[in-house]
Amino acid sequence: MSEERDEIGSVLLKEYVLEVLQSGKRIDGRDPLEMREISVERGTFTKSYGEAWLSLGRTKVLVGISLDVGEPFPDTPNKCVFVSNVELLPLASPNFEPGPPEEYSIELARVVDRAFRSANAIDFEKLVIEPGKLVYTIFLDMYVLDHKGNLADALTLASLVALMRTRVPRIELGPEGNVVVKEEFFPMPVINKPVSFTFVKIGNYLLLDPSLEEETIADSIITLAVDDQGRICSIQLRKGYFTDDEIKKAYEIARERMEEVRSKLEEVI
Amino acid sequence: MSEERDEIGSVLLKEYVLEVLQSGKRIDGRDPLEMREISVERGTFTKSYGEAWLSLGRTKVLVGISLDVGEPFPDTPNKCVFVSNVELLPLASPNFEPGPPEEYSIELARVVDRAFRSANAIDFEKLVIEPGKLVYTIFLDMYVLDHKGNLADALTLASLVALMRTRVPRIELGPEGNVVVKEEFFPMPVINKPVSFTFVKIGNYLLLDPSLEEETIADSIITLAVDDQGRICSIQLRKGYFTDDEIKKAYEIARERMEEVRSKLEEVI
Amino acid sequence: MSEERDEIGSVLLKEYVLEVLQSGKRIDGRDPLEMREISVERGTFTKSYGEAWLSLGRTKVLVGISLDVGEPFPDTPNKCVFVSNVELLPLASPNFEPGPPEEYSIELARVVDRAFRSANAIDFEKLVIEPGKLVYTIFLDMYVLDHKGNLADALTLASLVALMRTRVPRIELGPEGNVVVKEEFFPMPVINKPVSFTFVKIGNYLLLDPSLEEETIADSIITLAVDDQGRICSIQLRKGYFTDDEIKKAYEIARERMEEVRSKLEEVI
Amino acid sequence: MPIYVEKKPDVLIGEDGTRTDGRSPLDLRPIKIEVGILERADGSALVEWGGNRVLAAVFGPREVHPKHMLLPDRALLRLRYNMAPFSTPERKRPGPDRRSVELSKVIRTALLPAVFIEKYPGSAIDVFVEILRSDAGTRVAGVTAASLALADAGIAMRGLVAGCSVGRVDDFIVVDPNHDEDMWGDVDMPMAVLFEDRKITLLQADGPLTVEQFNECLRLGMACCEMVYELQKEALRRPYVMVERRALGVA
Amino acid sequence: MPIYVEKKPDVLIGEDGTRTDGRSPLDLRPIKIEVGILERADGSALVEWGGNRVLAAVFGPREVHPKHMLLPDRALLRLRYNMAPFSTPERKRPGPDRRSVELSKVIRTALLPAVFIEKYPGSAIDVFVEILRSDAGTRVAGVTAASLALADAGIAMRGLVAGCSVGRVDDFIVVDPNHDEDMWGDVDMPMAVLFEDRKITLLQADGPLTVEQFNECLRLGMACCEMVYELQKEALRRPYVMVERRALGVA
Amino acid sequence: MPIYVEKKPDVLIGEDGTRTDGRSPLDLRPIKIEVGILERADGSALVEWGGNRVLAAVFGPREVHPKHMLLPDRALLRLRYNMAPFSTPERKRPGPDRRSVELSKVIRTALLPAVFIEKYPGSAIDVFVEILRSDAGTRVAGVTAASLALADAGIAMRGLVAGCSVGRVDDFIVVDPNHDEDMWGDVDMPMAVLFEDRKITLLQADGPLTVEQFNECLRLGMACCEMVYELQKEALRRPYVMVERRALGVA
Repeated sequence: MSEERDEIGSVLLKEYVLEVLQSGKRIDGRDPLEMREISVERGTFTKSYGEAWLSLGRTKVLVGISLDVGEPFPDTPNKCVFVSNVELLPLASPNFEPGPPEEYSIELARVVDRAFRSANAIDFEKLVIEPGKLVYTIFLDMYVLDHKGNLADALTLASLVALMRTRVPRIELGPEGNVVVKEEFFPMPVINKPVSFTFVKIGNYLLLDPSLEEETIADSIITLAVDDQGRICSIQLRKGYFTDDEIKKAYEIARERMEEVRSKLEEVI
Repeated sequence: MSEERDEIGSVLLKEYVLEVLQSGKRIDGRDPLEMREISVERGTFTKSYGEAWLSLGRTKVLVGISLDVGEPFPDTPNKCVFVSNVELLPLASPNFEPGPPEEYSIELARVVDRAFRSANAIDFEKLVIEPGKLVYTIFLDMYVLDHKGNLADALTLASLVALMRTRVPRIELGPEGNVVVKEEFFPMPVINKPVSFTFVKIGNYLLLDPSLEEETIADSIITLAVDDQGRICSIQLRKGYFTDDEIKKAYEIARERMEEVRSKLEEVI
Repeated sequence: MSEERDEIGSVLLKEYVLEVLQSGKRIDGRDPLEMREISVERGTFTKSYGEAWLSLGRTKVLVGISLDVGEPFPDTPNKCVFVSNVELLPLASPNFEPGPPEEYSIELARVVDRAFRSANAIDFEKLVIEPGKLVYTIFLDMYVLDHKGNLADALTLASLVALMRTRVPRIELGPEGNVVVKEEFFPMPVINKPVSFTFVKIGNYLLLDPSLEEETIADSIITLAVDDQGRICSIQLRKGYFTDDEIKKAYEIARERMEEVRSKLEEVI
Repeated sequence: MPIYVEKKPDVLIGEDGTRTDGRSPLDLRPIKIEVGILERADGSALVEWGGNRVLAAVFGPREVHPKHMLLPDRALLRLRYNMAPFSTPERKRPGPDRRSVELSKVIRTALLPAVFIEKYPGSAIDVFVEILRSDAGTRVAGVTAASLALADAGIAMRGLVAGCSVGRVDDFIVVDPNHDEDMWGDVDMPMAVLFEDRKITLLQADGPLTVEQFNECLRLGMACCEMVYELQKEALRRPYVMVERRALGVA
Repeated sequence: MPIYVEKKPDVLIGEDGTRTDGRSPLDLRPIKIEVGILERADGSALVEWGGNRVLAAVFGPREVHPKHMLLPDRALLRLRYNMAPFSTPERKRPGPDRRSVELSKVIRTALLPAVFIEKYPGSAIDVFVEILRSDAGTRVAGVTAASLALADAGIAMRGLVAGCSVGRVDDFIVVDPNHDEDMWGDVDMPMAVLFEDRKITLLQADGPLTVEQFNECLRLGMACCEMVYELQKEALRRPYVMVERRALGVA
Repeated sequence: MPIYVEKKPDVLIGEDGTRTDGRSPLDLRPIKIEVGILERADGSALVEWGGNRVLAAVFGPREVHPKHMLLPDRALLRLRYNMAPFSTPERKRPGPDRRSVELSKVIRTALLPAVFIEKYPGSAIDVFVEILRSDAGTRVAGVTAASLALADAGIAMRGLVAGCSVGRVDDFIVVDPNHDEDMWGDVDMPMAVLFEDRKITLLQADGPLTVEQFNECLRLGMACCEMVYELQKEALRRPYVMVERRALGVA
């Protein structure tokens, strides 16, 4: 199944959610625009170059960074290669099955990827060893461990933390074209910090950071990412429809909340 | 489904086709050895190196040529590489499904490919940049858009037109083994022009250029290609059986009709 | 189906096998620790570099060796590359289906592979052309032709024969880094000869070299390989469980029988 | 080894707003639409838009295979976006890549609010979008074509869905970005709108936009989609429609 | 990196018609046939023909999986042609390639007119053709072996299907081309014939033949297939048959 | 191109038995176990063991898909062992390779004698073992975690299955080999034991062992598994357990 939308007897659930919303609260007690708690494990790690185990409410994700070197793409000889991948682990939900990535995980990967690229979050030119010949490859592998809703935001947040924690081994091109790996490390050049905000529309209510139940019965879903300067850097309308006014309102909310989220992440790095 | 043979309630159809054939005509009014109209779009194109959108009756196909360079095969250092591929687009028939190429499309691709190779239609040695090191790769991608019967002949014809329209960018091997793409073009060296003829046998009738209905109920199917000199250059018995006399007769007919078809194509290029 | 275990109405069969075992014999008349006849075709072959068509009772397997050259793995610059593969041909059993290798064939391939690696059966360092740059690749392709039980032992035996029959073309690295294939051959450097023994447990009986019927109803299966010096060089507990005493007993039996099997193979090479 | 390497033009947009293909910021490229050109499909449309050539076709409502995908209370709308190997100068390997999987989802999502899927319970509606030539904007050309193919197939719809991109090149907001602008410009923001309701059903963006720029993009995108919608309606009435490059009436 | 590169011999055929393996144009290579060598399969045959070694086996009539492939009025005849990785000097990657998909189809087509599929409605007949050593002519050896395996399995047949290739090397028409002739010769024309009816059920060709050459190929091919057919009949009567190189009786 | 190349340490084990990580031959690495950490799964356990971090989770008993795999008289126990791309210094490509297919089978085999599958006829029990960091011994950590996840899911079991490896480095038998010893040592012999019955359900070995060495390995392996089993029991009683490196009590 590509999405979680049909997993719960959804008609009754929707009625219940709407009824509770009339009182101004959500079924888990949150206000419509309240996000769930974000927490990040402070663990040490020896295998990956950077890692973050993050909880958004009860959603759990783990992001790990791997590094490699190789040729740049011919049309961007001055940029490193950046590859994003999402695995919806079958242990994260009874609806996820083992196998090659499907539509849902590909969309998530591309939404996160676009947020970082569009915000120019990483200084790709700093990760060039020899222009046109040898550059770093950054693999951003995103693992969903426990799916309790709003994977897009959880994965974007965890990716940002993992990237900011990454130490890159210094590499030089040797005299015979060989690759020399130094024993020094430098921090991943993260120069902009996009934050992602997902909204759902249920009836006439606009809710931020949907829980699994809310996602399941949502009429419409949209994910926005905003950069350091409060500019919108990526949008993905993921289900249903929005009017232009609804989208402008979502953007406004994202701008209001971004500092709060960003400073929460700075704490844990 | 690999072929169209079972798509129509075929017993009744076959009876009807045979009944009409007794009057000397086919159900679409053609004589047994009459081909359908061939027409080729005269469009300009900017993305592919050569292209042909061809109709054979109401069958529509689109062939596009792509070019690339690479190493030749070790046992043919003096020849370019030539790759043929058929896509039975799912929009061309309710029986075609998306997915990797199956038996039917692979057979079609290999039948077309063999006609061009066996006729030495392209001067492969003219497409060598540095023997044993760098040669052109020609990709012949054949798209079936609307399947109304006799794809083999439609694809062979369209491929010939697309190849004859192809302009090849001149490429040299630079001093450091690098590839230098010049701003000049030369025409694809087409030195023989194979034409393909498909026959079906229904009862005792031998029919040229089968329609979809005829193909569906045919007892036997054979495709022959003949070259510029009237030599047979490829054969594929594709269904059922033929006696040796039937095959000789089919070859004779193909030789009689080839000039007519070839001159029709010359017009449109 | 990954294994043959469910193929025969197994409850009745098991009762029958146990009943016969009470008399000290197996259903095919063998003693519990008696192996079936081993025979190897003495054929000549022109295409493969080494080959063995072996029967173990009525189980038939065919092993062929192919050779190639390439780069060594970076962490073993002084060793050739050795690749093992098992194909459970669909003609060998109604339960084998065409397709990519599945769990059962992968386990078999890895069990055979481990026996040869762990015994250091081949002098991998003799198959290095230029350390870190160019080494031989040995492909051990194991074909199951007729599955009548105990594929693991049949494949290990046939692989040993095929390797001992292999003639390796001498190859040098030319002055410009090119590969020069000489017209000389040298024998594959087989320096240790592991032999594999598979035991099954049915009720309280420990049986050597199980037939298909015995394998089907076995409670437990284990495969041990012993090297020239009688050392255990690989173990794979493949089904059920064993006590430590049962495993020690199996090892003892394997040590007792290894010379007999090894000398039988020496005859046929 | 590919022989075609993309190169960035020296000037993407002139100081007076002149674009690499000579258009001004609010000019759309020429668009030609032909409906019903295929026989075997239940509905079809060919859209040529700048250097894009997009063929869409619909089969359905028809039986669902495999059965376990059947939805008892509505139609299963499936959509495949696929690029021809010869649609780009460097040959594209056949078969779905991650981009085409995402675009298939995005285009399906854009069409879904327009289709009365509840009128066809238990059936499949299959939409195929084939990119025969690609020149920036294939997804919005695809939505536009697919929506017409659905109408041509007689599928009950709330309205047509029309698509268009807007973008930012330096400080200019431009409509219907061309290949160079898509490749080297700052932002591409594809949109699709369900008319008459003016519901936005496709919206993506890939680069930084201030609040003011974003609002301007939204406004121009809506206007462009409306122009495309007018063409769609015309195309359903005649054998085919064709318009030369035209300026947006809202600038 | 492969270590085996094919090399063209200096002379493919002498002025007197002597071939690279010493045969004259109308000599077949030695053929050995063994029927019923496998136990688990319902029918089997091993054909050794020149340097080819081909094992064919049949399962069926048996249940059809997956169910949706079942044909209610006849048997589903399936066939897989597969080359062993060690069947060629350069290792062949396991798994079907385009050539083997085509040959599976061509061999199945060659057998189909021989089998009374209407006697086994709703069932599957699965034929597996394994090329254990390959030396030009594997498809016709495969047809020959598969046809015997079907007979060994007791499948009702109109007759046996026997295969053989003919070819052209320079101006010589040769029967049963060897590896060099197949690789470097001008034309290979594999055939198979359903006996007693003399119906051609497999016919392919891959190079230019004039009318006269083509007619001669057809005539010689038919004669070769008949010789192979005689061997097949003998093989079904005895444990196995073996013939040394023999000249065609029709020259 | 990978940037991480394994290098063999100069000394794998000192003359006094000191290992590369400072342990003596009979010391286990630190182990930390947490049970029930996931919400969506029916049962779960996280095992951190030396530099390994292994997450196991169980779904079931639940419906079997696809239906044809259903076993009418017992549960279908399925297990997937999977390594995260970031679990190793050189990125591991996602998806099953041959090693992980084998380990999935070996771990499933190790658990099977422990589970009362006959109590859940016609259902599926799915076990997922995810290697989040890998540092030698992932399969035995995986068995250990999976067995706890089964218990946490409330699946009826005959006992817990505890795993541990033993190995040989030069002439030393060492317990719980670390990465260097696994990579460059002489023998790795992973084991798992079903307690209380002391039945060996996983046993592999990959290098030469004399009779005496083998017997010693078996004895030490059994003792290690018992220590791990004690930790497992403790972990089921509390939120989580953690032990520092500890020496085997049997030396």
